[in-house]
Amino acid sequence: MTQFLSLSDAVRQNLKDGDTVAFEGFTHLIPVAAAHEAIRQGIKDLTLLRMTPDIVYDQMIGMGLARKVIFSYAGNPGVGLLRRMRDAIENEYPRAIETVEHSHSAMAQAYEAGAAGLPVAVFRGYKGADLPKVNPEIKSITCPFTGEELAAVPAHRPDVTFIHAQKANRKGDVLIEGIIGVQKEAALAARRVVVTVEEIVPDFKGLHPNLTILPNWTIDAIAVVPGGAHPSYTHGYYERDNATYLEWDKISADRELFAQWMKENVLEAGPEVFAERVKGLRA
Amino acid sequence: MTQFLSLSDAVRQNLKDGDTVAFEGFTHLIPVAAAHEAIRQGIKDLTLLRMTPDIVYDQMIGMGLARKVIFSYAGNPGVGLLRRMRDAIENEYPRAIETVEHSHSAMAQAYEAGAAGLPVAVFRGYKGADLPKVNPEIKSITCPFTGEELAAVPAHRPDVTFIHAQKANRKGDVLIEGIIGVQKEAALAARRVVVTVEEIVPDFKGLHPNLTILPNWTIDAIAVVPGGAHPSYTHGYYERDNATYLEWDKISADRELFAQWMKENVLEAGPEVFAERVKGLRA
Amino acid sequence: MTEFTATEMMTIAAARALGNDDVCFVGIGAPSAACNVARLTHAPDITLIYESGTIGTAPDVLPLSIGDGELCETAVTTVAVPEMFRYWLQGGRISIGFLGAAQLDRFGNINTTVIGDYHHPKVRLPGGGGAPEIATSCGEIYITLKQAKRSMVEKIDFFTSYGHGNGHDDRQKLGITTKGPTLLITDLAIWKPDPVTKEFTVVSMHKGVTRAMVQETCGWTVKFADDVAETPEPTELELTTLRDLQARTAAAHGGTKEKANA
Amino acid sequence: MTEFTATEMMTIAAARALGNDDVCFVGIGAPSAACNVARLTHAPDITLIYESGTIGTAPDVLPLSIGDGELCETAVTTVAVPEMFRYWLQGGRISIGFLGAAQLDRFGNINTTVIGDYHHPKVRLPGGGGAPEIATSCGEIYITLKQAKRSMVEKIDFFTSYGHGNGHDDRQKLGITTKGPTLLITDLAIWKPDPVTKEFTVVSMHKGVTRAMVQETCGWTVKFADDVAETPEPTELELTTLRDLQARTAAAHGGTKEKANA
Repeated sequence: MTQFLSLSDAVRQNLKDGDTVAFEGFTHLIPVAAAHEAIRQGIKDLTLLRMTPDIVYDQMIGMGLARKVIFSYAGNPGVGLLRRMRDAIENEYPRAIETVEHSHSAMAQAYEAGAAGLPVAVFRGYKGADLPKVNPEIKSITCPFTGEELAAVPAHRPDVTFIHAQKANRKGDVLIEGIIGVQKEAALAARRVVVTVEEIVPDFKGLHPNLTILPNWTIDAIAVVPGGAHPSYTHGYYERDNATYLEWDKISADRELFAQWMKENVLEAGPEVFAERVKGLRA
Repeated sequence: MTQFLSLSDAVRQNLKDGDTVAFEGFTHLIPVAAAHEAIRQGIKDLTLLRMTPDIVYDQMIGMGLARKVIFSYAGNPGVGLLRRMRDAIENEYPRAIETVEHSHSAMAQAYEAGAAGLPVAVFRGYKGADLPKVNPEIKSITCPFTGEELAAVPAHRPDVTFIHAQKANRKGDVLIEGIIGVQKEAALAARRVVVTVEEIVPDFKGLHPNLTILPNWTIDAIAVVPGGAHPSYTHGYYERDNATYLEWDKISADRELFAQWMKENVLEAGPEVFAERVKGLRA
Repeated sequence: MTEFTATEMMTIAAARALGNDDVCFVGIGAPSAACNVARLTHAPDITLIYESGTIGTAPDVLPLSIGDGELCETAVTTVAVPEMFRYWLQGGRISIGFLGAAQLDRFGNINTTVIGDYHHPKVRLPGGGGAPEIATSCGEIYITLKQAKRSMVEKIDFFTSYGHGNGHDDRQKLGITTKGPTLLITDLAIWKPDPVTKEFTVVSMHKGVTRAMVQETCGWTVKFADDVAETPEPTELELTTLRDLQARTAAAHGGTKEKANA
Repeated sequence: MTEFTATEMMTIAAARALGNDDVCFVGIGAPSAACNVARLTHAPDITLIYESGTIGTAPDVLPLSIGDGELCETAVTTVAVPEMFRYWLQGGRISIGFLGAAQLDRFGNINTTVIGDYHHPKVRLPGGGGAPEIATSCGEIYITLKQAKRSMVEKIDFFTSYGHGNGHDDRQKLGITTKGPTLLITDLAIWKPDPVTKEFTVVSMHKGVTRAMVQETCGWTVKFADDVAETPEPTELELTTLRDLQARTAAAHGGTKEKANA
């Protein structure tokens, strides 16, 4: 059953050194404030799970929180490479990280399998591709009816998943809308779930019955963080801050500049800064 | 690309003798008018696919259209047995039918696998149950990561799926809402898709972006049949006619009474009678 | 104390077994009356899930089918049926699954498929529906049944859903990690599995019921616990809640009888 | 005739290859400019799908990422990402998939993963994203690329996505039933696979381009078709449509450059 907590308490109670953790959001609704809180709390040796690591994992990797990254596209969407992640892979700076690389299809279906309580995702994939040669977690299964060889990857079962959503009601049910990504699956696949939301509303009366809602009993903690997805966006609340994504390309290119930026904007800041950051981006 | 047709043409152009066909709807939105049209056209040797055969398959089986039924619950929901189907199984009346029996979970996941383009559904099921002993289509797969033995059934790939939905827009996109059942999966798993709808609206402007919509290019034919789900219901249009479900228990118990009822209400009727039948049930 | 029927006692005893934090899978033939009485009395926040995809539903009247419109209208959310079976049932999110039975044995194995041989049945029953996986995916299983020799049998004709097999740790040996049947509530008694043998054992009898009555309506030799309690009678609140619910249901369904609890 | 750039020619040539009935998967790095020019000119009913789950989208400006809000706001429907990959891509519902490349070989095999050894890369690139399955699940694949010796290479360092392998029927031998790369559009030319060997062959060169220019910017010995056509120049409508789209995009993204077409 869910608890309403401060972001600091929500992270402290649910994320431990050595955990496998997913901060999910597919361009939309990226839980940036939660990732920053994890950085402030200095959680160590994390296995980071995410389709598109994006700049939040670039920041976490650059700050040395990660020992392993499981991913399918290590880019700054629409901009280019993730430079802190590259520096870790190519130069072991600030530490070496292990990488486990999949395709988007494999990652999405591995979350789906995790949500479905299965140990394995079975799909048609990787034909002719080299990833199975370098990732021993990509195996195959033979269809007992057609003989077709299908790809098999382990289901994702993170210790904890963090997501950002539009709203919770007072009971703690959570609504996600717009580009919903893999968040529902990432949440249902996890042992613990923490959700940051833009706001709490009294109830969801009048909402369409088929919307994506996580009932309160599937969630461990909810923290209200207006603007908590910035520079990603929250459909219906504020737009994507594309300029910040472009700016990241410069900040992340330089170790010193990165360190300075993280100090000013993350280590010495708190979740309350996010509301300010989205003020000019409101829909 | 979808065509707007009369129900008679939609059925004639898409359903052939010997086809494997799904008329899906989970209590809600059962495509009854389409099934009646198939009966009127005397399509033969069908393999009927459906989780809960319900009274429409009882009628089709009783009229001798089916050679095989693939199902998971052969009941008149909330009432009892399907008496025409029982008569066919127990007494080969009006003809012998083959049955392939699954669990709901297997059927639902087999539709899901069909929609996903896979040859097989892999799931955790049938443990300790006797169905695998009598249904050779239930096999198993061993998880290459955990060694767990999982159930495997062939994906459903019907030749044609019929569903009933609330509305289409002028472009032929179709909206399904409320209890959405397995209709999206049954449609996407099929080679051809026919949809009956309550009405055509100019467009879907103002609808929520995450509603269940089948784009026009996934549908072969749309026929407007107001009331076309009766005695099932259409959320937002009319309620379930529970009295008719209870009445069916008596009609179907007697071969003569059944034949007479089918003659009067199906063979000598047309899709236009459905609007009349739901008049007193409008929400 | 108001008079009450054996069926009312059975429904209310089942309702009492449910808690506020339970997530119940209310399948076809299951006692949605019991679940809703629990919700309307001591367990207002209980989560009721019907396999039609409705999660956290709170109907004002009992549904005639598991896909009635009111289940959707009052639900927290309604999902597709494949998602229901994949993410919610198979995902291990259901604490209590309810099952009924055409035939039940002493180890909680259930038949709702056929009487007689599968391929040449004497009686073809509706089949399992969700039961095979409800029985193994839910945290535990509650069974409700009116006692009769033809339904409580020494040996069932077909294993539609698995309980405890031949007892002891048969269930674990098959790799099933859930508890299986932990409670059997009949119109006469409350039964729980013996901790070792897993045979259903009478732990409580309803008011006015004798051991002989329990045995006469059961096809196997009944085992009684050392201390058999008397099931507390329905309270006024419980009875009123159940009867009001059934009256509203009868009115809503055009005077037809609610059968979900049959 | 208005002047135009080689990139504009490439984008417009790609747009022309798309039809009204096509269902296009517009992945990261793919020419969403081409898809949207097609939609705004000769193919108004083309279906554009971005892997963020937006189906049938019609953005007024080009998205900076594949998950921009406008894609959802203008879509026929938006589905979850697992559904996108399961029902829509793997389900075989996409007619055309677009791919870009860091390295491309003559058989349409693509590398966007690493330069150098996988485990000790010289350059770690973003990786495949959706490409491995886009390459095999879409009906056919169009590739767009600016020609350069470092990107059009004899041998790619890593098979991120499979084209025609070593040519001939290598693709079918792997059990892949889709057509694979059927079109390569560069800033200099249009290439199609030889019907037998599957080697990309120049079938048309853009205005002012010579065979020498094509060869100098390509890392393998270029094969030219017997009859190499001249690509028709962009029409006024095509150019205006593309430039207006890019101007709207620049204005919307705060003066930043649209990179999806980079």
